[in-house]
Parts: sequence; C-alpha cells; structure tokens
Amino acid sequence: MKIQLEYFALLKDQRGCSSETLETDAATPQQLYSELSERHSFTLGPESLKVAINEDFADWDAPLSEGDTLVFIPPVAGG
Amino acid sequence: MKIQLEYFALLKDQRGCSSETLETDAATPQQLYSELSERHSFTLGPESLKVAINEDFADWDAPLSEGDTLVFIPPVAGG
Amino acid sequence: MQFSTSETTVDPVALRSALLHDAAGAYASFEGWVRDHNEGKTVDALEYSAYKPLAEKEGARIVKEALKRFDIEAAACVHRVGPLKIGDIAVWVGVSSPHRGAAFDACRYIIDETKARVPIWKRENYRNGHSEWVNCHKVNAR
Amino acid sequence: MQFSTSETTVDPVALRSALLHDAAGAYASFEGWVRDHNEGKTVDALEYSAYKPLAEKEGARIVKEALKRFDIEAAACVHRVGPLKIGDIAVWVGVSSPHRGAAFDACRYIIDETKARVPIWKRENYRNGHSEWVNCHKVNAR
Repeated sequence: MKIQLEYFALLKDQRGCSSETLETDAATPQQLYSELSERHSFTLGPESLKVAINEDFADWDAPLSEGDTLVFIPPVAGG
Repeated sequence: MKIQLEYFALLKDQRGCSSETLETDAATPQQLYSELSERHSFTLGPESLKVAINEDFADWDAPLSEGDTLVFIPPVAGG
Repeated sequence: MQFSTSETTVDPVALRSALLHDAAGAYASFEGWVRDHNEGKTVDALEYSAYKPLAEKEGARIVKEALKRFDIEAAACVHRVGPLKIGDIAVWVGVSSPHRGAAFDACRYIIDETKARVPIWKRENYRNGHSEWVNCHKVNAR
Repeated sequence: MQFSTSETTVDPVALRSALLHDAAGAYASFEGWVRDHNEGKTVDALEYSAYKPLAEKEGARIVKEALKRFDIEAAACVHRVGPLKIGDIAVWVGVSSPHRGAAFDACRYIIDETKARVPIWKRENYRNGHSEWVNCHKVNAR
C-alpha cells in the first residue's frame, strides 16, 4: 500500500527530503520505522520519537491503511 | 514633645484630616495610639495596624523622639 | 527605578523594554486590572492611596529580595495611585531571567509581597452608593 | 484562535488586548526570548520548524485544558516559526482571570505543556560554525 511520509528536524536532514510517498508492506509505524531507520541510518531510536497518523498522535502498533500520512516526531524543542 | 502624624485610608476618614502635629507625653506609638483611638473613636484595633516612624517600619514599643513623623498603617490593599 | 508609584497610566510596553537583555530567555509579567465587581458588589470606580515614601522604599526592598532569591536578570514593579477606571492597570510586575521557572517565581513573589507589605490602600465605590477601604472592614456612605 | 504558529513577529500588545475582560482582575503573561547563548555556546541565529497542523491542534488542546483546569477567563499562545534573531519573541502566552493565582498557574501550565508536547523544533546556529537540532543530540556541520 501507499503511505505518505513527512520528515521534520533531524529526520528531515538525515533523510534528505521533507516528504515522500512509499510503497510498503509494513503493517504498523513500528515496522516501517525499523525499515527506514536501517535504510537511511537514522540516529534517533524509536524510544525518543512519537508517531502521528493523519495529523494526530497514534500508537506505534496502530494499523496502517492505504493513503495514510505518517510522521515520526523527533524530540520537540519549542519555547 | 512634638510628634508629626500622618493619616491614611480609614484612619484619615475617621480622624477627618491627613496630618497633624501633636504635643504629647506618650513614650511609644502604642501609648499614643491608645490615646488617639479613644479620642477619635478609631475602629481599627492596634493588632490590625503597623507602625512607621520617620518613613520606616518600627515597633509598637519603639521610643518616640521630638520631631518624629509617625504613621499608623491600616491593613494594606494594593494590587 | 525598580519600584515606583505612578499618578498616570501604566505603560507595559515601555516598562517591558527596560527589562530586555540578550542573555535573558524568559520574561514573565503580571498586571492587576480594575475589575467591575468585588465580593458580589458592582464596582463603579476606585482609588488607590499610598504612603509614598515608605511604599517606594518597601517596594524597592521587595524587588531587591527577588533579585537575590531567584536567578533573574532584572525586575520592576509599578503601582498606580489616585482615581482609576474599570480596566485600568492597577499594578504591573515584569521579570526577565535566563530560564522560565525563576521568572514566574520572582514575578509571583513580587506581586504577593507587594500586596502584603506595601502601604497602599484601595477604596472601592459601589453601584449601591457605598464606598469602602478594602480590608478595613468598615462601610461608609459615599 | 487560542493557539497559533506565526511566520511573522509576535505582537504582545495586540495579543494582550484580545484577553481584556471587565470581569478579569489578573493578567499573567510569558514570553520566550531568543538568547545569545545556550549550554555555554554562543548562538548567532536560530530557526523554529513546526509540523503545523498537529502543532496547532495540540496547542489548542493545551489551552482548552488550561481553561478547564483553572479558574480563568481567557488564554492564548502563539509560537514563531522560521528564522529568528537574538531578542525576538519565540513564544508568547497570555492568561486573564478573576484572581492572580489561577492566571500564574494557567500561564505556566500552557508554556510547560507547549514545550513538552507541541511538535515544534529548534535549530540553533552557533558561532563555532556548527548547528544543532536542540534535544536531538546530534551536531551537524553547517
């Protein structure tokens, strides 16, 4: 299925782009991050990230559906 | 001796003036307030007042000296 | 001046400018506004009266205490005196500091101590025709 | 809008005006200013980046939580995004309320939760030529 990914902060730098559409068999954000992390040598482990699906926070083991927008959220630093 | 008195808030209303010079034998603010309270029917007891002598806080039993400026300070309500 | 009484409108913009520092990352401020009611009574107007020399001396002591107790860059407080209208700023406090915790703590310290210690009094005029020196527990006909 | 991100300079005067209420006697505000140093390093410039739809959604939730938890009249928060200079306002919070305790508590709640939960990131550019996404524990050559 097709998943839309957006990247921010350090993940955007390490991926080298701010968004992409991926064809994937990953059933959950956890599986997908594991694949991407290996492919792009992401330095942030999943324990320091949060997940958002379709513009709201979601669990790492939430089921992914065709056309979902997925964002892995690095440690925030507003203020 | 001569003591300069200034009145604020409710004490000013009840005394009917904002300052006066008094000739008194009172040795302390405590003695003087007791006299004045009776003379002018002040409703505030000394336990709810503070005392200032010459523009700084002082004790009720501080000695009064010729020419001192004395203020009995009603409960404050700034802010 | 770190603490002052003012006969004229308080200008938070100008006061804030005086606290700007490149090293300060946090700024907390507090304003007390004249409300249209107090303890269930409608307030039409009010006035503040100060024993000015001691008010400014005690107020300056409070700001100095805050500078000593908390890790802050700068702090100031201004209190209005005279007649005020609903919505006017009665008191303003501003604090700048490296980090936000100290800014909040110092700002709160200054307003709490000011209300407790500075010889300033408030007379409220109520819609029912009475007025009262707040905290003096005595209602007088206007 | 109770929470917004802004590409342009934050104006505390205009934002404060929107919180004025005759019934409110207390107003607390907080500003985060861009500092010239962080953890011992000299900062020349910085930028904030936001995942905007979720930042505004989560920020609005935080302000709503504050309105529910504390006895306040109104509250708002604005966070800058994009490149900022030393001294710029990075974040602004304002709260009006009947009494001062709730204004301080709500103001602090909003800035604390915003810093902890809202998806906004800060990249600092240091004088030594490096830059860093704060909290991401990784230094990159500029």
